[in-house]
Amino acid sequence: MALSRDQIAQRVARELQDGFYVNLGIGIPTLVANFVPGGIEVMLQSENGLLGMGQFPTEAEIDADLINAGKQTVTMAIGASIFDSAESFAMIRGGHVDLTVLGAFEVDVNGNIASYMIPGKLIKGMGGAMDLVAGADNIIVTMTHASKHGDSKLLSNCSLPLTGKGCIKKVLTDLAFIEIKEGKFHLLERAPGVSVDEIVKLTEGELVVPTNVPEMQF
Amino acid sequence: MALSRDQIAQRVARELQDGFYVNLGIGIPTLVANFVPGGIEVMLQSENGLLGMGQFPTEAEIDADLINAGKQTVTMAIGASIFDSAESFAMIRGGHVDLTVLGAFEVDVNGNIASYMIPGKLIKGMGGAMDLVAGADNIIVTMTHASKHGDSKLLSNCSLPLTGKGCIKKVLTDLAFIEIKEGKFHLLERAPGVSVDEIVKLTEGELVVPTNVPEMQF
Amino acid sequence: MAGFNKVVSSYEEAMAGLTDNMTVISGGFGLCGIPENLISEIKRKGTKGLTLVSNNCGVDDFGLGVLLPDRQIKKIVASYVGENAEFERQMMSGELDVELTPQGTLAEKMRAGGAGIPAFYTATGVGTPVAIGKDERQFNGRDYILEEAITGDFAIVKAWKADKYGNLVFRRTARNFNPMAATAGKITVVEVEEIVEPGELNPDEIHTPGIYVNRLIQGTFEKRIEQRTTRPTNNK
Amino acid sequence: MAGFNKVVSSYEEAMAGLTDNMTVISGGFGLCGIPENLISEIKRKGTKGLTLVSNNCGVDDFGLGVLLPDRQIKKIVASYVGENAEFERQMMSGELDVELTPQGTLAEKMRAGGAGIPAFYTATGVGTPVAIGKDERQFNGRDYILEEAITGDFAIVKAWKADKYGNLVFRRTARNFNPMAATAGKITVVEVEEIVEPGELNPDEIHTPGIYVNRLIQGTFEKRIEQRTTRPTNNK
Repeated sequence: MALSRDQIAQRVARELQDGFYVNLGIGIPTLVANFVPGGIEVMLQSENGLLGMGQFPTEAEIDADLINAGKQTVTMAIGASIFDSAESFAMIRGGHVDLTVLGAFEVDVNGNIASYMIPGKLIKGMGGAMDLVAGADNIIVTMTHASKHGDSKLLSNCSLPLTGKGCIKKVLTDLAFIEIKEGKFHLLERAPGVSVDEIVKLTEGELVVPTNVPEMQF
Repeated sequence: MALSRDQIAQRVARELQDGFYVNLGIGIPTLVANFVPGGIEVMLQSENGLLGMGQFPTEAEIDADLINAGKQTVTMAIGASIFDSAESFAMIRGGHVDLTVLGAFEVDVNGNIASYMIPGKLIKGMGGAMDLVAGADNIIVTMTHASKHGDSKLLSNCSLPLTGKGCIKKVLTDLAFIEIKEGKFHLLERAPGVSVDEIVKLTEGELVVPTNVPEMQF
Repeated sequence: MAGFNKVVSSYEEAMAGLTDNMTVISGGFGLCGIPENLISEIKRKGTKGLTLVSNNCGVDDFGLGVLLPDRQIKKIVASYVGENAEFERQMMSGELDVELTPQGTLAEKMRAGGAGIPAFYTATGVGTPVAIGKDERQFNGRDYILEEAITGDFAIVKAWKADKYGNLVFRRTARNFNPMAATAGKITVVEVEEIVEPGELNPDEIHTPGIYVNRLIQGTFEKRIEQRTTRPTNNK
Repeated sequence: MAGFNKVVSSYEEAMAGLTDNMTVISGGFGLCGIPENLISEIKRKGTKGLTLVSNNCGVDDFGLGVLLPDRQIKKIVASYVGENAEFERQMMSGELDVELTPQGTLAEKMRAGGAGIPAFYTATGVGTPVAIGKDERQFNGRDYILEEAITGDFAIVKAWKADKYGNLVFRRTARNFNPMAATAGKITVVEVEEIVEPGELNPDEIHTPGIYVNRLIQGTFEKRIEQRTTRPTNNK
């Protein structure tokens, strides 16, 4: 069965390591914070100028001056620091963030990502996404494997305007965990109960399937 | 008679305006702070990261963490701020300092300045001088008009390696106050008791002399 | 003798000299840390044809969005404009020129503008629509594009505290784009919650030195919250 | 589980992994805000062939100058090297390679290195020996040269206070190049006068976020003064 949003977040969270500074995008990536494995500590970076993002505030704690990149009210974790937007993106662009998790509309076999614009339909702007994908060495894209109509989002060539070129190496969909290298998708893991055939069928770009494709465990 | 170091500083100080942020170089320029005219306030920028430099400390006030660009112990004036070197030169390079006063070995009719290096003899480095001359719109160079051997320092072409190209518009020497424009020196004022002839004789670059050259008053 | 006292007594005085077709750089992220009253003053003045540089463009009835109904904005340079119906309408109809700029590039362009850096290279946007028409160049085997600095005729800034000399302190994530905006205006106008005497702020804790500030005014702020997310009180 | 605790217990551990021919970026201006004990540790280790990036090179017997007698420095990138006889001797004899770099350009090169900006344009140095071999280009009718970023295998930094997570606070003009150096090292090592618990520093007052810091050690400092200038006590 396809992974739930929580399961996607949970699987991504296993890629966290102790002492990681992590930037989580809006949507499913945000949920990753709920599944940090026991015994490790991570610190969340919010690109509007906060390192050490805490949980949501109680009603009493709400502070209009303290929001995250999704414009939600938040709190600061112990040891947090505040900085301006230039410093925040110096941090991101300079490769100091250990892991970035963000959503996408499409990725392709060359590591290209499209996530910010559907011409004629959705023009909200790229926000910090272009900086994040260009600056991070370690990125996990989370998205559904295909659209509701069954159109694959893992393509030979992205059809939408790109957010970044050649910068994505790992994709976690509701069906599979996939690595991108040497111009191909490589199937690493499959969702519980999802067959390799199903994944192959919904992957438009070239997919390398090893003999043994382990099933994710939850 | 040629101006004393204090008189040079005093004459420069008349160019100060109320509310000016000023960077004073090492040597004579530093003395300008002693002659700020009554009724106006200026704030001194020290390029190692201090805006609002105060006077020297008393023995009791000495703080090894508080020095100026000349590495002298200083104090902070009321309303001072501290910042890092990148911010300090952002301020300088970005043209936010209202007046810069610095010394030189030579200037020429094209506004070039040489002040940091005598090949084979003196190689101490440019420090912040190149940034200061490139960043400031309003610069006054202070120096002696000629060397001890009578060699002019106001030249057709600087002979030493340049600190900056085409950036100097005003020079105050011990003999004269000179403006540089349209590829020529223009004599604005002369030191008390110094004749125009004497200035002309010690100015190698083309010097425009108006009919009336007022004498500086002290 | 005014010395370094930057305090003005009215919003009219604060925005004096703003005329049609000028470029205005604004601090703020979403509705957090925006110069609310300076924006209102621009609306009141009715200045038209403005080019606005700001990470966002407010919402329909708050923030920079209030300048949309009277078509005061000709062009906006922003990274994210997604919360504003009138904005979308004007953009789609071509009434409003929008230059989408990645958030980090936008912050760096403002900083560069204030710092006398006319242009810098960044990997952000390589191979995307953002790269179109821009110089591309390799450093150490990687592609980068050249991005130019931004400066404004005015910069409008919201800080938390200031001393009369214009030394600024920001609070929490209301800092965001404000310090860079402050450096990049020919005339930088700052509104704050509290003005103190020079000497009351610790020089080590000043975020923006007063040299960047031309005018300073104390205001009262609505500080509207865009997404009020909370947890139950008893949850640890 | 170490989490974000960056504290190490010895200078040996602090500088572990530094090997011959590496590039080291150092904070400090003159002898103010220099990482005294980290420099001593480099001397003790006897690492050779180093490229040092620092505004100055100390004096004969203090600061980076102590690395000169044993010829540990192959090359130095600095803006001002005027207070050091052995330095001058090695430079004149060609034993030491010196790349003189304008102070503001040096600060910006370090910042760029940490910020993922491979190069930037500046007017500083146009028409001077600094411009030789560099790309030149006009923006708005003015000439600029292209300067490239600097990064180091190690960065050595002196701060005033830190929490265990490596969040740093600097004091007075001992801040200088330290914050930029901290961002530009593959491994950034910081020595401080006091280490406090996480949460004790106000997040708004942190100058360098801990993300840039790899190792942290508490030391004792001589803080030598280069020019002890004073005024009489009774002078106002």
